[in-house]
Amino acid sequence: MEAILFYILAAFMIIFAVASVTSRKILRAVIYLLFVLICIAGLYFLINYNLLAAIQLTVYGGGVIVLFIFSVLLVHHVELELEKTPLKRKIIAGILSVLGLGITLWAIFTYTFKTATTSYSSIEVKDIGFKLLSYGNGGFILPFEVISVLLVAVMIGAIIVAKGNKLKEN
Amino acid sequence: MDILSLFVVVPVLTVLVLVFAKNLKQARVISLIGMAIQFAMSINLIFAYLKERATNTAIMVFTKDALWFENFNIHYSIGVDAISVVMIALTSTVVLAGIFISWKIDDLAKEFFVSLIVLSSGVFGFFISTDLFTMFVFYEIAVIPMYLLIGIWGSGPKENSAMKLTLMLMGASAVLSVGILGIYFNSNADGGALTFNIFEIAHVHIPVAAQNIFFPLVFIGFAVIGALFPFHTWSPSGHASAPTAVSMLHAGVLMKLGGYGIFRIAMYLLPLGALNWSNFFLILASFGVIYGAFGAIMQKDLKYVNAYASVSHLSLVLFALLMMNRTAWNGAIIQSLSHGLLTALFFALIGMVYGRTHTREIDKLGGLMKILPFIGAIYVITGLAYLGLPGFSGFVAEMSVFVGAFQHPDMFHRVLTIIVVSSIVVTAVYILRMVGKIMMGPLSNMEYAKLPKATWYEKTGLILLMIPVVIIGVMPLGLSEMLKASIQPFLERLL
Amino acid sequence: MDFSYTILIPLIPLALFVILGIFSKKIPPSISGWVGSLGLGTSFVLSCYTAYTYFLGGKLNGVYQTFIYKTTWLNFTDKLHIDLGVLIDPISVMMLVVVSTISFMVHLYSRGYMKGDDGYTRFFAYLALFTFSMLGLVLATNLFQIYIFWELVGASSFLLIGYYYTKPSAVAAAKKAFIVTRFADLGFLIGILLVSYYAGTFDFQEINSLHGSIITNWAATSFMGLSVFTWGLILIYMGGIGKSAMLPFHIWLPDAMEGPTPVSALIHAATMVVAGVYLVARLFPVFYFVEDGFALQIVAYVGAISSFVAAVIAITQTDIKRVLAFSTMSQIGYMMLALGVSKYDGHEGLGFMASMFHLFTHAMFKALLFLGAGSVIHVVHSNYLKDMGSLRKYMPITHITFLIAALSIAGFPGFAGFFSKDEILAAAFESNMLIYVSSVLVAGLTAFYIFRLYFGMFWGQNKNYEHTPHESPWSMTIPMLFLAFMSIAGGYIPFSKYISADHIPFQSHLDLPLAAIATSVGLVGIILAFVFYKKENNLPERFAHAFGVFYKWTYHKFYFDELYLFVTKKILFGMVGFSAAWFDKHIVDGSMVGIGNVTVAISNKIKGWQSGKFQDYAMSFIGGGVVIAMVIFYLWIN
Amino acid sequence: MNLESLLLMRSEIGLTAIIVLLIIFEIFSNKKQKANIIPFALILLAINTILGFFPLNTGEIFGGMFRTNTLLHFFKTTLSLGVLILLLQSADWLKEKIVAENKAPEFIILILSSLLGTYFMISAGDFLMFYIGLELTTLPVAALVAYETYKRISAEGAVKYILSSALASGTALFGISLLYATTGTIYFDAMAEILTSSNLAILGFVFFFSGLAFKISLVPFHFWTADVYEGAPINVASYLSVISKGAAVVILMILLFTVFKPLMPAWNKIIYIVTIATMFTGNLFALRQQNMKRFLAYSSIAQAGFILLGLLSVDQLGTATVIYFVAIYIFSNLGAFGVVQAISSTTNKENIDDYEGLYRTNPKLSLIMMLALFSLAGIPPLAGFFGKFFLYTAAASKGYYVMVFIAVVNATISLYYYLLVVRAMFLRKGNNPIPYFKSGNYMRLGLLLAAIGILVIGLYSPIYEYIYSFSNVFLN
Amino acid sequence: MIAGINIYEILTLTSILFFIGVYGFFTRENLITVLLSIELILNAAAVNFVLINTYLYPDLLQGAIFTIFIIALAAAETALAIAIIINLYKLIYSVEVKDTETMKY
Repeated sequence: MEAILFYILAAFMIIFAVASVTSRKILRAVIYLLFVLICIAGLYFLINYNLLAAIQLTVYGGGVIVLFIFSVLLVHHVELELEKTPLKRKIIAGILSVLGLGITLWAIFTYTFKTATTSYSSIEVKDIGFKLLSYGNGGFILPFEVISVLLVAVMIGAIIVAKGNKLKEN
Repeated sequence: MDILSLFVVVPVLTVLVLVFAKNLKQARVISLIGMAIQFAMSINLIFAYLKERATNTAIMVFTKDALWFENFNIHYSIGVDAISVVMIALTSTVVLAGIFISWKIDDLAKEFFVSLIVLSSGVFGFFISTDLFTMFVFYEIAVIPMYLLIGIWGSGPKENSAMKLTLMLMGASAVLSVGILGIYFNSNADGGALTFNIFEIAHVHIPVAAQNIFFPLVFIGFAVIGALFPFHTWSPSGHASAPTAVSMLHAGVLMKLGGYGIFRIAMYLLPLGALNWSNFFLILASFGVIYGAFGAIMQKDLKYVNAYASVSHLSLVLFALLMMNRTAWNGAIIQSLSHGLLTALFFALIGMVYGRTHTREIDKLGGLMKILPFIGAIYVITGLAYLGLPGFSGFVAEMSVFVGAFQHPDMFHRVLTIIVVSSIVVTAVYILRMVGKIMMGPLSNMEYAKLPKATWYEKTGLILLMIPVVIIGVMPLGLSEMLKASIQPFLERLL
Repeated sequence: MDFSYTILIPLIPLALFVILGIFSKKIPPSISGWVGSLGLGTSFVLSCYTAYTYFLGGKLNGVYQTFIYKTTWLNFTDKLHIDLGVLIDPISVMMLVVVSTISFMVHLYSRGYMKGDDGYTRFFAYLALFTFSMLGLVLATNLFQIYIFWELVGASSFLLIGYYYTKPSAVAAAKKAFIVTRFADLGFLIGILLVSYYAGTFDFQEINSLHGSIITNWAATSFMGLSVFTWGLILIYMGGIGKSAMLPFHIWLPDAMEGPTPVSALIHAATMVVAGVYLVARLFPVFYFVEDGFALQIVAYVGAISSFVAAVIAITQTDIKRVLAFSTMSQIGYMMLALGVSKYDGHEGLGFMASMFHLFTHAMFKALLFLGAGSVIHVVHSNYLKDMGSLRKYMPITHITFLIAALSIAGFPGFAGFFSKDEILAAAFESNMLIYVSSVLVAGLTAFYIFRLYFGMFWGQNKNYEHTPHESPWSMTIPMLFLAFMSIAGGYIPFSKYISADHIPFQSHLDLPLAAIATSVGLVGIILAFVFYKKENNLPERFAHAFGVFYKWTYHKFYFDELYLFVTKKILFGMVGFSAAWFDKHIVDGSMVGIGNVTVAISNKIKGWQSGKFQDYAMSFIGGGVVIAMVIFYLWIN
Repeated sequence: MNLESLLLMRSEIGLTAIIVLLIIFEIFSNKKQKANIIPFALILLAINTILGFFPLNTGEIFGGMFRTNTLLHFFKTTLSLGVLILLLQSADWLKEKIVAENKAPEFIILILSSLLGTYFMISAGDFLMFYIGLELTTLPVAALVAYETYKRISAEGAVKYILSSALASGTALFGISLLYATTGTIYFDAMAEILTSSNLAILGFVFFFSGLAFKISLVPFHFWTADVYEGAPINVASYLSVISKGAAVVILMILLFTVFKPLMPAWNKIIYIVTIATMFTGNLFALRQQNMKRFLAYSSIAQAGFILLGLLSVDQLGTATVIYFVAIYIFSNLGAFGVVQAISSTTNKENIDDYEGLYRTNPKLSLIMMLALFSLAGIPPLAGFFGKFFLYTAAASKGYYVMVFIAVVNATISLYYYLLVVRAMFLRKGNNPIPYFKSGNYMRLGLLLAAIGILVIGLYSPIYEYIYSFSNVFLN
Repeated sequence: MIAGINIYEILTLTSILFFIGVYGFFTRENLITVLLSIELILNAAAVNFVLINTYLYPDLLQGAIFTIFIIALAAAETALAIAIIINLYKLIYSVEVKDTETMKY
């Protein structure tokens, strides 16, 4: 059952991913991406990591994608078609990607993973939160703090970039 | 402050003072004073050395050693033997003369003197240091100011010449650095710590394989500045474009660094490599002697003639070094001295002629002897000295080289010697052609009739250079004995 | 006895040179002339005194001793070292006398001859320098000392020939002389290297000693069929050929006449040109004993051929100084062949003695001839025979002295030349018929061309001189008179008492039949000259036509100069030198510059990589990663 | 853990405090007070830098997520000194920014937060902190590249930078995930123990390496460099070329020597290849540049190639030489960029031919430029020479003579293009040379500090000895 | 832990996702769409962490938490990127890749 679900999700994921990197209607591309992200969230649900799934949905579905849509609307007419990518580039890119994929898969499949000793049930919000705030061994409070600094910095950066320009290029 | 370090300190101080020079006159005077002190010190050094040598039998005297970079075991270690002493004397003489000759320089005079003196400090440092690393540092310090000196104050296609010269020399020194590293990392072959100190490495038996790899690197690294065929091509264009004093200093002193370095480092530290490679490089050197001479015959530009002559004479130095016996080495060093003085004289004279007539074309000049008797006379004397006339240093040097080289037991070497000897005829040809054309014969251009006579500073410069030439030429015994004593330990490495 | 004072003889001229040279601008001509002459006078007196004491008291139980005073000048190896010093033995003493005498005379003469020339002091400085070098040469104690002064002599000859340095021809001649002799000296030097390498010494005493390494084991090493020593000697002799203007290095001598005439008299007649002869004489034992004197035969033949060729050429020349130059060459050829045919000991060594004897007499009369020619040129202002004639009325002293010298060189009985030449012929007759015959012919030719000169100058019809000629001043005639005396009296010196190959005096006597032959041949020459040139007539032209091509060849000195010019200018400079320069500029330098250009070219080629499209950058990013991974895996699997 | 242990984060905390203070200042200050923010910030940073010179004991906190020791501390101090010089050099430029568009404080805040990022990056104890540090280093700078929002090239450069770096960090992340897959930990120490050489591990390493190589701009991950430098404001380009590159080099070295030690045979080859490619490409592209910023961009690529020489010898010597060279490189490049900045901010000229005859009008500037360039070229007695020579020594000590030979050949090529600039400044007279101008005191101070660094670090050997003394901390 | 699905399939999926993203990065002609493909790349990595964690090393939650940070960072990055793109748009009224090629060589 779960397996089938997984295969369906995976299939959708790949289809939509391909769609979103090939579709020439930019808004559709964004939506396809949204589907991919949702599928990923589904994947998280499958392994009972609901918190992350929720984050995925809110941050991406609620934040990033909306940001994308706004910006698209800002810089494009909705129906505008992107012009074609030259075939040559497509081919080269394709070859490169396939090559990379091939070598990655080769590396993966030639590696024998030792399966987990302890059996896994689910990841609870409680212990995530505990981990995030503990400063002892295996605690994640430092990154938690630092990333706040990062977010502030990025915010300031985004503001000064987007704040616009009083003087024009001379 | 010990007697040797002063040779580096005084130029640096001079430069520092020079920076505050208000005008041309001050710049001149300051640099003149500084270099005069330097000159006096070098003369003093000769006697001090002789006195010290009487009691002290170490290879190097006046040695001094200060730790610099501890965990590379790099030291600022200095010391002199007869060879470096005479080289220092040569340098200070040429530099002082150079200051005199470039008395009238006006464009950016301060900077000119600064670069000149920085260069000389590099040369002095090179001659006094006995630590590979320190030596290398000073070597590059001596080379790099060339670029500015030629590029800013030169003539003709100065930018390209300067670029070619700098790149070839620095490229060579880059190769050299690999060789030095090779020596360094083999300096613990007998156990013991890695070291850059030449005289400690001299006791190490570096494996033959390593020597065969690194000898050519070191040799070529130095031989490029020693104008070894086919790496000499920076020199003609460089000399032609350089201002007078720079040509003097470069041909007179800087090119000697090559022979000195080969003698001090390549031959001394890598004797087996030297023995294995000597034949190959001998052929190059001998070819260079003849080739340079013939190259000089057909040149139109006075400086080119002299440049090729230098190639020929310095190849003779390399040739003698590769002959690897005492007499030949003696000759090599005397040849370095004599060539240094004579070629400096030549460039000075060419500069004076050029400064008056504004041409260096041999065909355009003629009959200047009547107009410029002093310069003409010195020119002829220099010419005769250059082609190895007895009574001047050139003869002593060449004869020592030839006789020494001919004492080599191997037939091949003696045949090469005979080939090389034949260069003296070609030398005579191009020297006489040059002298005969520009000094003798009818006056080529009536405007030359009222050229100004030689000024006091020009005369001083010329005489300053001429005196040692004659002294060495008339009574060489003292010099050669003094050198012989210092050559001995280097000789023993090869046997 | 002590001859150490002889060191002064060369040192006095050296001092003169230094003083006159450095202060050449300060010292007025009047003084410098006197200073020079006085200095040389002292040397002259000293050397005469030396000769007197030596030849009278220099013998020890019948053998002339050799006195050596020397000091080390430069050490090469423990065996090889250059010494400077004086070596007193018969020939060096004789040469001392010759050199100082002629030099003294020339100094006196030049005071008159060079009057008013603006380089007066410089001239005397050069003369002093030359005298110093020449004296040093004859006093040399070893091969290297002789080489040193050999070079100095060459240099001072360069300066003196090029004395009129504004005259292109003079400059050219000076350069030619220097370079040609320099080339010969190359052989000399290599010879020295060879000999010294195998003998382990430069010293004449050791080289010449009959038990020395060379003479005893000359056959030790051989190269191309000849022993290395022979090669060494031949190469050394090559130096002699150069200085003494023997074939084929004679070409510089005629041009050297561009110098002032006193110079020709001093250098190119009496002293420097005989240096070659002196060199061979100095090394005579070696030449004689090594490989049964093979080298010596070469000396002989070179001498014979040169003397003959030169005599033939001399007939056709019109420039009187050139005639004299070629006559000098031919006379030196005489000396050479005399040495060449000589043996070593006792009366056998006649040739050696004869050559020295002839060297002596020839110095006197040839110098005189030149001085005479000089005083003629001085008044006529031309070197050419066609501008002269019937000068005997105007300048009697010159006429007489010239006649004496001419008779002497023609070997007229009773004159110095007669005795010395007779000895040479005798020596030749004893050893080698061919050489004898040629030298007899040369005697005739000599008489002919010298009297052609004589008649042409002093008889013939009067030319219209722009201002009437007059006798030269005393300052010039006195030396001439003295030399005239010497070129008669010189013949009566019993040379064989003093000079011989083995330093043992012997008795030499006049060989009447040979003398008669030589004299008659000489007379024939004189008479022919009388017929041809006593009066102006067209005989010479007719003969010239009769000989046609041969005449043309001789007139052009057998095209030696042209040959040399071709070899040097065209082949050496033109081809070798030029191609060397070209090769250097375009190939060697080109390649060095090429490296730089290639680098720049590459950087221009690859600039497209930076296309400006960041997706291309991304491709190289991922692609680079993938490729690296593949490479590593590849290396990993293997 | 107790509060004292937080002192190990002294400089980080200090920096954070400064940032916060600046933000507050920024918020509660009106337009004319804004000008004072520059000296204010400079003083604060200077204090923090000076504090950095006091020794700090080794240790790790937050369960090993943050670790520090003498080496890291020294390097952080060097970086903050570099940033101080950088800010001094850009002070005058910022002043007019305030006048023009009232956004100087943000510049400083962003620079400092990026510096904070480098701190966390190099003293990270696990891949998460490393990754966050990397991002914190990158993103503010991306904003700064676009800082001159009215310039097209500026915006364009920013786009290229943010997108390329996003790709790079994504790749690095993927690589980390693969490494995580093989070892099951994100902590460096733990991974160092577990990691064994396997295809997957190597692939993960390669992806991870390419992410870092992007920051160091090693060939073939370097293409963004020139464009971004050209687009960015000069001091931002300077920051990219010295601070973030230097930090990246150090953390790369640390990781190679500790975590990836097991993979050494593999990464050794990678470094070998990449080094050669980097040196040649950088030099060949630099040859024909006209714009000073592009020129320095390529030269810094080539320099990065030289730095890698030190990584070839995995020992104390290598570590010491790398740190030493990076320090020297920071000063030399700051000197060069400083002069470019000074000239460009007065006379918007950035091309090499504009510099013709500079010496005759502005001798001091041209002298400093020459010093900096010669130091980069490795001419004694300037610091660069010692740095390069010691790097050669490090490589040679493991017998990589061929590598050293290639390096010296490249050094010669690089000398050529450095001399081109010298030629323009000294040899040429120039038709209309840049007229004499007087640069502000901040700028002078900044240049002076850089020049002192260039002159002193090399000749004064104790500095190297000190660096060497603690270079073994990451080697066991 | 998904029943009947082993780690290889998971990793295959994410790798495919990753390289689709890469392909998109290479080929898209519009800056925003390029940004989209970056999202794919980052998500591929994120999924990797979680699933590797749950499959292979469930006792520690490192991967799981790492992912949270990745998402946060991705969001921040995107925001900044969009700001920059919009800034470019304001200057040249285009967000085409081909308009960002003024600086080259």
